[in-house]
Amino acid sequence: MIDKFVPDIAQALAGIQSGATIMIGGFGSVGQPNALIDGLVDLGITDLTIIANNAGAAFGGLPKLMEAGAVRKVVCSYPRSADSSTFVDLYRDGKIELDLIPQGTLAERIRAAGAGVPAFFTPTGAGTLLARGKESREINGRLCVLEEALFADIALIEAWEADRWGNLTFNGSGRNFNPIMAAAGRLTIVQTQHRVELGALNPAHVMTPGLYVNRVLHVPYGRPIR
Amino acid sequence: MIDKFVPDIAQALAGIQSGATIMIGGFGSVGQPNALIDGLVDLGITDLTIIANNAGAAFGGLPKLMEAGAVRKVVCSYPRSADSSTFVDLYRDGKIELDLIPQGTLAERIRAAGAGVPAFFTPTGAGTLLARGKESREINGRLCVLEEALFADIALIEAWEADRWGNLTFNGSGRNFNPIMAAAGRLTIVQTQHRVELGALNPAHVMTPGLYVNRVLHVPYGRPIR
Amino acid sequence: MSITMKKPAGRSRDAMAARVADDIPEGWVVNLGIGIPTLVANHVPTTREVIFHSENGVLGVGPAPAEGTEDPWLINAGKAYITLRDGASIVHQADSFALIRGGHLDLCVLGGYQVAENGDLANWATGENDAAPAVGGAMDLGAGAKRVWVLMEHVTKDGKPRIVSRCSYPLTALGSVTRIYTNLAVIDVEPDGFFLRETAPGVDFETVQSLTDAVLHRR
Amino acid sequence: MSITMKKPAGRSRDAMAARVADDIPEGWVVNLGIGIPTLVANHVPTTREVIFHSENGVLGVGPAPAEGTEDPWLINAGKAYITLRDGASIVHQADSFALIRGGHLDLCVLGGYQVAENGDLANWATGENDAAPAVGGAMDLGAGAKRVWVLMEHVTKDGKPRIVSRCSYPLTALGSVTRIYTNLAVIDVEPDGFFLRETAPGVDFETVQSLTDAVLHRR
Repeated sequence: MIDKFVPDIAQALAGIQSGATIMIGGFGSVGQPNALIDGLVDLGITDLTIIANNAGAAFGGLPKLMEAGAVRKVVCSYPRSADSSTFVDLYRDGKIELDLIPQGTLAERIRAAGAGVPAFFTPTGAGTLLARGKESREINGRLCVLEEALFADIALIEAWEADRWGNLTFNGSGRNFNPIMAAAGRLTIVQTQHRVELGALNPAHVMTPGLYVNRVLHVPYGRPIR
Repeated sequence: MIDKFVPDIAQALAGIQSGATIMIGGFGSVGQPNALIDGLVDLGITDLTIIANNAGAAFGGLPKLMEAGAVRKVVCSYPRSADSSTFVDLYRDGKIELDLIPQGTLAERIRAAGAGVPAFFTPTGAGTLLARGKESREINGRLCVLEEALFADIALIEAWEADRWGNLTFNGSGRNFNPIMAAAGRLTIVQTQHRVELGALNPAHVMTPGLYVNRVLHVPYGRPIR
Repeated sequence: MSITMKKPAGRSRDAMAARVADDIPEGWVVNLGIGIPTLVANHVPTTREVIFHSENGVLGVGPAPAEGTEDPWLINAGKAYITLRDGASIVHQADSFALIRGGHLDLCVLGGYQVAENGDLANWATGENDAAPAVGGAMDLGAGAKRVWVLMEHVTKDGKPRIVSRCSYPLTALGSVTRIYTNLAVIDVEPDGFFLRETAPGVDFETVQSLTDAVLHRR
Repeated sequence: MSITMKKPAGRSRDAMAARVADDIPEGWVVNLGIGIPTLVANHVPTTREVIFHSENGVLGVGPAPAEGTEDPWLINAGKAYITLRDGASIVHQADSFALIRGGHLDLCVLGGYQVAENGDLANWATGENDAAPAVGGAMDLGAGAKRVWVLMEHVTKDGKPRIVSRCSYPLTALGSVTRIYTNLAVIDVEPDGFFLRETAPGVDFETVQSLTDAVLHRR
């Protein structure tokens, strides 16, 4: 019997090592796997590369992870936050690296990793500072830049419902980066608000098929933390 | 008030001209917009390029369209059919062109057109006859071929439910090529089994957002034709 | 050109947003950038069906929820609570940006630091290294939407023109802006340069031209 | 090598499919090509949870429906009616192939015309121009799945070896086959060439080697 549920946070995060590249789902406070991030802080590992849209935000455990010196580099589109200066302070002091990527290119590069597209052209960012050092060419009269698939060793995901095959749904705007990161992670770990029986999810409404998921932890988390 | 419903097949297909490139949704007999295809046959236009997975199949109006000499070229992955020789006969007689594309590359090229990706690399087909004349390069040690976005002037789609904004759902395996073709067509025309009130579809379960749809015709079609 | 004269007020921020809203017809799919552009939604009557898109995957954003009725799982790209209209739909981030990048947005309204005669937009970085840079979805919107309108104050806080012959700040997107709404004027950006559509009430052409660092054509 | 001897029967098609099924562990996500591979599903007991994928976007394909209970909107890539297991999901064609091309299939079992020592597969065209060519998803599966197993008769109808040093037919995918199941044998394809895993009951090594157009190594 396939059963991807794990009983505790230790087994959910088992094997994650220093130096790992870790994707973290969520947009703003919604859809962010806070229990998994807190667990990551407790692991005491270092030298991490974090791929997340809102690496600079105040909510959740990410600032704690950065303050602990665990993060070597952040890959994101928007590292600033109105109510947190953790990232900005570390960045100004040269204590953390930043790979800044236009948000749509970030999403498409993550999607490409999951979809077996090693590289693609896009007009987004072409001719700007963020295309420096990247191959460019004109396609159909438009300047485009070549962008590579963005993989992660680990993807940390928050779901609304999960079954034992790892089929997932997301709630409201909590979908955001979660489905594409689930497919781009070599090891995909999910915290889910609700655990449902196999067969309870309508096949047409599954948002992430279970084959993208390795481990599921049931965390009735409640409301997103702001 | 946005209302994309049209009252009849004439208004659904208005403006389609000879020489058009037309995508037709469906995989096998399921999800194929048969009423729209029949309407296309009646238009009497010619010189069409048809992009469809199963251009060779016996069911629906496609063989009729080809027999009428309306189709100049077929773009597909599988033009053969156990129970129809229309395409094969025309092809052998040099009366129809074929652009054969691996099915996943076909799907990804259609998706790319809708998603603003002008071209992407893929290992699929690299080093084979179907990559002849295409740019190739090694990426991460793997031979890849550059594939371009595949657009259409018109996309003909079959949906299960539609509201007046053009939001769509699909039934069972009728989803297939329909959502990606809806996004790749410059003019997207839908026939839907069911017409529902705006607000009746759960926002989380909409499979094609209405912005990809231009016209919707209510055709309570019944079962797929085989 | 003189930039030392007293800055005329022209339209307020809300009036600027309302002016943009007037030009958005029913049926358009529209993304509003953070800052002043966000205000535009307040000025489109709900009887006019405009489909507002938020980068985090929401189509059909409705008015802000009344206090106490917020759904904590429904936010927009500015992290504010939202409601959904009838007809709304939710997609994931790659599908959300596919919609932007694939040219399916009828319009995005962005804030700006500078807009150039050739339609270049600079709105994400000032080129000063005093803070971590952030770009969000600006480059995708700038390159992908069918129409890019910029909504901004006509000049900077210290009176420097934002409408220029060539951008001096780092670019967001090349040649994509087609219209500019400021507190002083509405200006089209065309292949032949800037064309004044209208001035704000009480503002004359000469004032707008004097605060613009490029030639303003009149029809 | 002699190819004139009488072709030994070895395993039947059903027995070949059953032999493959024995090697598929619980939990794998598996795509079965058309032809003999389709039969493999019949030999995996439903108590062993194997997730069968069909290119048209179905994950978790169940047994064929009883006559009269078919859902006309549920078919597989071979256009046969199917059922869905508990845990099934349905995606669109690009997502379905993203799953294949992104390396998320544990296994695909394909039919073959030829498999070469270097893992090259030819299974879509014979190079003869007597009919319109068709490729379907074979190139995507061949290039994308974590494991590509080929299930085919050991020799052609007229007795020619299908397991060869180099493919003479047009290629489907380069260097991707790792195992071959035939009516006569199970053979691993490794960097150093073909390695015999086992022969079918009543078939000896010499027979298999004599019907194979490349060296068969033994462990």
